Amino acid sequence: MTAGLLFASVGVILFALGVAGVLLLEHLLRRILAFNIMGSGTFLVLVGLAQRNGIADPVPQAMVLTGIVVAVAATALALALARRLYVLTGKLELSQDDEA
Amino acid sequence: MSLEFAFDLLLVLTMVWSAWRSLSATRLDRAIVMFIVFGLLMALAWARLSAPDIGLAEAAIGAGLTGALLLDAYGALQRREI
Amino acid sequence: MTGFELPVALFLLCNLIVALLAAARGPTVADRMLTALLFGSTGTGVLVLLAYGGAGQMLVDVALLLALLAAIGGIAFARRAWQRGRDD
Amino acid sequence: MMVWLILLPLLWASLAFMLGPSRGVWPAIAGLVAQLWLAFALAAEIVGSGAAMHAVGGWGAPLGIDLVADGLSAAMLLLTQCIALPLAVYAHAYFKRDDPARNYFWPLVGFLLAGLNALFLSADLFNIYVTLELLGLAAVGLVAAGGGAQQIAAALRYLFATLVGSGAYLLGVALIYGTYGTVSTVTLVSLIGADAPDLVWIAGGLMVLGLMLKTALFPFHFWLPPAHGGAPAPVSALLSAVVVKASFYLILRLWVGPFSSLTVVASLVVWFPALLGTLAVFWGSYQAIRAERLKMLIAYSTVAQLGYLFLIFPLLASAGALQAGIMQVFAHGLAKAAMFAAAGTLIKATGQEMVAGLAGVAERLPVTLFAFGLAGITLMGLPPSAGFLAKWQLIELALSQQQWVIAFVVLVGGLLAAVYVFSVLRQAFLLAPADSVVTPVSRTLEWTAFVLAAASVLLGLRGVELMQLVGVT
Amino acid sequence: MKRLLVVLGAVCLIVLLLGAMHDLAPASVELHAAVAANLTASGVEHPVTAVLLNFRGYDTLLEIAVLLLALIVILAIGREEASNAEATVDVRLLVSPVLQTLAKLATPLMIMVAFYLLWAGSFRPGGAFQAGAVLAAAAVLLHLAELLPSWQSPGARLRLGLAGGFLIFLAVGAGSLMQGALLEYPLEQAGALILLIESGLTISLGLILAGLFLLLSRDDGETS
Amino acid sequence: MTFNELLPLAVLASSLIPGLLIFTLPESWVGLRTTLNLSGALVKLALVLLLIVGVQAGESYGVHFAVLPGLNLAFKADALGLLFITLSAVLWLFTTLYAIGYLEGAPRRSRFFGFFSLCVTATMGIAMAANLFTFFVFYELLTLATFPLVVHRGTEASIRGGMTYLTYTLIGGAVLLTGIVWLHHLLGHTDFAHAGIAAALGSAYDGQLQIIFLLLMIGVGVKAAIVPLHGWLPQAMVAPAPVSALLHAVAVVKAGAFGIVRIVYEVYGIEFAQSLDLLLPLAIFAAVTIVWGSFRALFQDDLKKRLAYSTVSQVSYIVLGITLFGPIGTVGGLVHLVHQGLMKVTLFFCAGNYAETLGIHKVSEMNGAGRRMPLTSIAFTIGALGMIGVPLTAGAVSKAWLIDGASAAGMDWAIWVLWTSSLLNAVYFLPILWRTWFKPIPKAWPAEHIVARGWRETAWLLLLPPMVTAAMTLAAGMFPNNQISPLSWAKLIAEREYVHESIIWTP
Repeated sequence: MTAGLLFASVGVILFALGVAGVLLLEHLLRRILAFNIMGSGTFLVLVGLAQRNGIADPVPQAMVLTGIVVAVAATALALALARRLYVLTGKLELSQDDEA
Repeated sequence: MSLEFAFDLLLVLTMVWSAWRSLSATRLDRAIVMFIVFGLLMALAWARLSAPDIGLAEAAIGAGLTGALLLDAYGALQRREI
Repeated sequence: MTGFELPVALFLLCNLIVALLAAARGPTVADRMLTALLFGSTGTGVLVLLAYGGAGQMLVDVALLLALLAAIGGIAFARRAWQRGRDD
Repeated sequence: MMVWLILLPLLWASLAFMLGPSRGVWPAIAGLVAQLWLAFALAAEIVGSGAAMHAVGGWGAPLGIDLVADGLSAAMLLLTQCIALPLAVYAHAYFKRDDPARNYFWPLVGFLLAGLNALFLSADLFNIYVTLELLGLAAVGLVAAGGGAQQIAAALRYLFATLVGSGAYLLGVALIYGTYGTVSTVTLVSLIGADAPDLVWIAGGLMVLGLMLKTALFPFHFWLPPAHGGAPAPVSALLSAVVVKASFYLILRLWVGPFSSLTVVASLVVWFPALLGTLAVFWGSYQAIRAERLKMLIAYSTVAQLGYLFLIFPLLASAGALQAGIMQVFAHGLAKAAMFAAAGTLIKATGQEMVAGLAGVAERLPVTLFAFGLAGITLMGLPPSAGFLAKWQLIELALSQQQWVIAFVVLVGGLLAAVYVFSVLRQAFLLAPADSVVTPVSRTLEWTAFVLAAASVLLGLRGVELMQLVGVT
Repeated sequence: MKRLLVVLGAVCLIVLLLGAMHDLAPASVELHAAVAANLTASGVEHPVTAVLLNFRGYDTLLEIAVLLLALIVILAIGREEASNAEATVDVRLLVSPVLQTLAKLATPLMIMVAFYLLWAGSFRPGGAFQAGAVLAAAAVLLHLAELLPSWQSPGARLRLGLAGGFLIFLAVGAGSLMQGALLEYPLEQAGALILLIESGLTISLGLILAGLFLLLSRDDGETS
Repeated sequence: MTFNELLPLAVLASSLIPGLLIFTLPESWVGLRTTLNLSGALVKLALVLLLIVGVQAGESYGVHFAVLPGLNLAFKADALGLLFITLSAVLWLFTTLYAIGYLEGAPRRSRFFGFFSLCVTATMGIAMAANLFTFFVFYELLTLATFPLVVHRGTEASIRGGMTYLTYTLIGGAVLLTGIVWLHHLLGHTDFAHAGIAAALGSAYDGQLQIIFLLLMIGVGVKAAIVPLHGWLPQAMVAPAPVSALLHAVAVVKAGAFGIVRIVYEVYGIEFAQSLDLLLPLAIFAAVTIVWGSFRALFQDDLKKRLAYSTVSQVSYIVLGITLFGPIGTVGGLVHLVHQGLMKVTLFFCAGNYAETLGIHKVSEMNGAGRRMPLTSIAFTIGALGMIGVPLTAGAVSKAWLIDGASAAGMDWAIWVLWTSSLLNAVYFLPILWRTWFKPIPKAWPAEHIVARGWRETAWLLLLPPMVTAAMTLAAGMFPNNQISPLSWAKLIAEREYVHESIIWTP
């Protein structure tokens, strides 16, 4: 097993972990953490799988850089919204009742 | 099993563990600290994947910005609860 | 390249993990943050070792940056998240 | 020409940002007029000389990124600009001078439109991911810009849904890149064969599921009603009319493009979206009928109407299915934009958010109610309207392929739509209670909604050119 | 029920993916070779930068738009003025002089590192984004040391700075579109144009990333 | 675009354009609105006259537009269509006049007349549709345009009536659409043609065609108020009187009946329909409706409800006439399409007059109304006698042809149905007439709005229309063989329909 494939596999696990976290966790900050872990997992798969034969590939690396920027933007946005919600309602969870 | 593989294996196990802890920790501050640790490990992983550019970005963002953002949010939370 | 870099890096990583485990159990939040800070410096060390272990000089840049920025997390922690009198 | 459709909104969005809070309406409207013209010109060019391509940076796929404008994308571009311009005029009249949602409204809209246009044109899976994020974050921002606790909560729900959706999509892209070493859809069409490795199947599944989440297909619709029902009316209109269609468009694109050889092999797969679509039609209609708040009713109607779009997947074997789908996209887009705009005017004028509070508006706000009614005709699929043509095409396709169930769903869905549309009209035609107050509203609000609604009806009288455009590959 | 379903789905996904990833045939397209072959025509020597700003520069253009957009959204939602900001200063920890000194010392160093990274980007790892992130980190540090106030709402000059890098990028894109294709640089000017874009982006990215932090932390004003 | 293409469009536009303009008029611009209304109606009448002359001279008028590839919005003005067009155009003029008088000073008139004109436009579209697709478009447009008229008063009761109306018609529309799309799928087109188009498919499709026929009949049967699909009609009585007149005599139920005519004659073809055994079941349904409607009418004290059930019954005369396989029955059915319109519109005008002038809504309140309102009551009497089928009225002519048609087709049971219905008609109409003319005037009317001035018992705009239509009822009954009588047109159409049979013209 090459390093690329190993990290790609871990990426898969991290992705699954992150998605489960986003879906199951109530607390908004934790959800944001989960989303970041999900993103990291995806990035690992992107680079790891492409480099499974051990040759560095700049294209997925550049894509991951783009992805990281997007993830930072999304994280900041989510934090801003969460903090705003907290200011307004004193809660950091989305209530279940309006979900149905 | 080569040393490199052992290193990688240890690294990924730690990554998964820290990710898991940052999601499952009962206290939020622990979760955030664990997440920062996870970010540092990611930087190591990128180094192992010969992607120093991403390593740089991860180090700058993970250590410098996201961590600070999260901690700041956590702090705002704490202050309000007092 | 002397061939020792990788074993040493591995050793440092083990070190890190032990510290991490300790951190997870540590009694106070400050303990954990301290470990996180330790991570920054150890990580820098690992990166430098990896760089000289064959992964290329570019990693030194990463190590430098990590060294420079790891402190920010600690400061942010101390300034924002750490509330006196609320340590567990 | 097509690239300007992406650059222009980016340009006026940043210009509006630099002009400062609550400024920038004129660059926006000027830009939108130019975009509308560009979209028409592009459509005309494509009908004349076939699909157009633009290699960004001059590299060409797979190294660079290609932009491709074929009939499908040109049609979507046209729809987007056609809806955006009237809604921009509407929004300008809608927000009061001190409305908090007005701060930075124009830059957000600009980025949203840039995201949409870029998405429709892109032929690169990773580039599409970036456009999806641009689109998603702008949409979330517009929902949140209202600033109330409910809106923020809705925006957060929406944000997580859209992030998970694009996350799943990106993982799919990562797997595809890992397998084939390219993300160009054009290159992938020839690479992905019926014997594709399992990984590609999983990748396809992840991408489609992620996009379904973003399209709010049942059972992934949970985020849509609070977001679309809670946002300011022009935002709801824009989101319901085009934004959710963007991810549908992508599913369609992937389905008939790179993954076409997979869907042919697994003939049962086509029933999955159709099944969810059916459930969406019923569940969305049911919730819309039960809804007490006007905008919630319309938002649930979107859930139901999106269901129709997914009914075309089992029918894609014949060329008409794509055209029926696009006709429904147009019908719903124009009608829903009109309906949300009309609802916004009604709520503004009566100060009532509930359907029950609308008594007497037929008398006081005839133009708006007319717009609502015309939009309702399209949603119900009654003639003459684009919705009717879409329904006709769908039923005929379903019959020609002996898919009775689909024809049945379409028909019953239309009747259910009638129930909720007329539950509003019924209230509107009641005599106004003596104590009801209707504050005068700007004529711009009334007539922009009317123009959109009339367009959705008039398209039902002449769909030939649109169908011709969609047919260009 | 939901928990069980999600966990089950996640486990299935892991199992399926790990199984499917195991023995994959080599990719049919090898882009790294294409990148290497076209590197000389890209205007830079570092392949990742070449991909980011030339081969797939369009991605980067949109990516900056996303970042700028996130900032605008934060501006759009957090309008509430921190009316009692002054009153809350004493609630905070006093800033130790050590920290302030450290910050004052570290900032120039960080700015230097940022420029190194920007300059290095064309031939080794680094580039606008990393440089911008370091600049932002410096701003965060200064803010934490109470040397830099948090933002309430940016003035016209600051807005120009925030959007400037993006606008330069956009202008180059529009200019190249008039010549031929979007972001197609003439061979001899490719390097210079990329450097121009990167310099603009570094400043703007630094401001935006710093802004994300400085804007978010303004909500603290509402404590009490 | 040639004149022959333009003329059908002009007929549509002559009510569409005034209608759309009226929507935009402020409530107080009575003069302009009235001018628009009347000039629209007169222009339409003139255009229809042009058409009649042209069609008699053998010209063909038609135009089509592609809506989708392979799907046309097509219009033609043929003899059958013209029968309906003429009826609608003439009655529109009088109904408009009546409505102007009826709604004088009432609120929301711009909306009312706007939809009124749209309604007539839809009716014209139905009459001139050259294929089922076009027919359907206008058929549904009619539903939509009548809804605001039915709920015009804005009371809870009127809204309820409107919702019932919608429930029936929209579900009917969905069923109709299914049938049309199915047919379109099988044939590739749905163009109307003499002797039908369905026979071309071959015998393999007989089963499918039978199902489609059922679907189509359910679809149009709702508007034609065939039992058991008639439930909406009595409910829709909440509408103002001109609307009821429009619904019953001109637009809605006639659109249903006309649809049945088109489908049987020009989609399936009468002979092919007979060969598929489709006519007998339809005839049975029509017969049941005739008897059931008359029977229910007996027990209604509300005058408009009684008239409504009477409509249920009378419209099925048309259907029955069509299903009587043979030219004579056809003539009877078609001519009744016109005659019933004339008579029923008269009755509704009069009912409106009673209600508006004296506040009379119930049969039991009509004692002595004839002496207070003689002219109205004369018109009402002519209409009622026509319904019963008394000689020298239009009703007598249609009944005679229907009965002859039934015996010619060998369907003697149908004759019994017709006689039974006539008897029932007499039982529910004659007591009204008796009350009107022979009972003494009560001390006070329920609510007297309009005071009598000399011979003008009520406003002249309310009085004129029923008198004219009553006169036309008599004229059609007394001079059935005149060249421009409805009967002559019906004969012309029937002649073209039964291509394979020699027709013996014996009335």
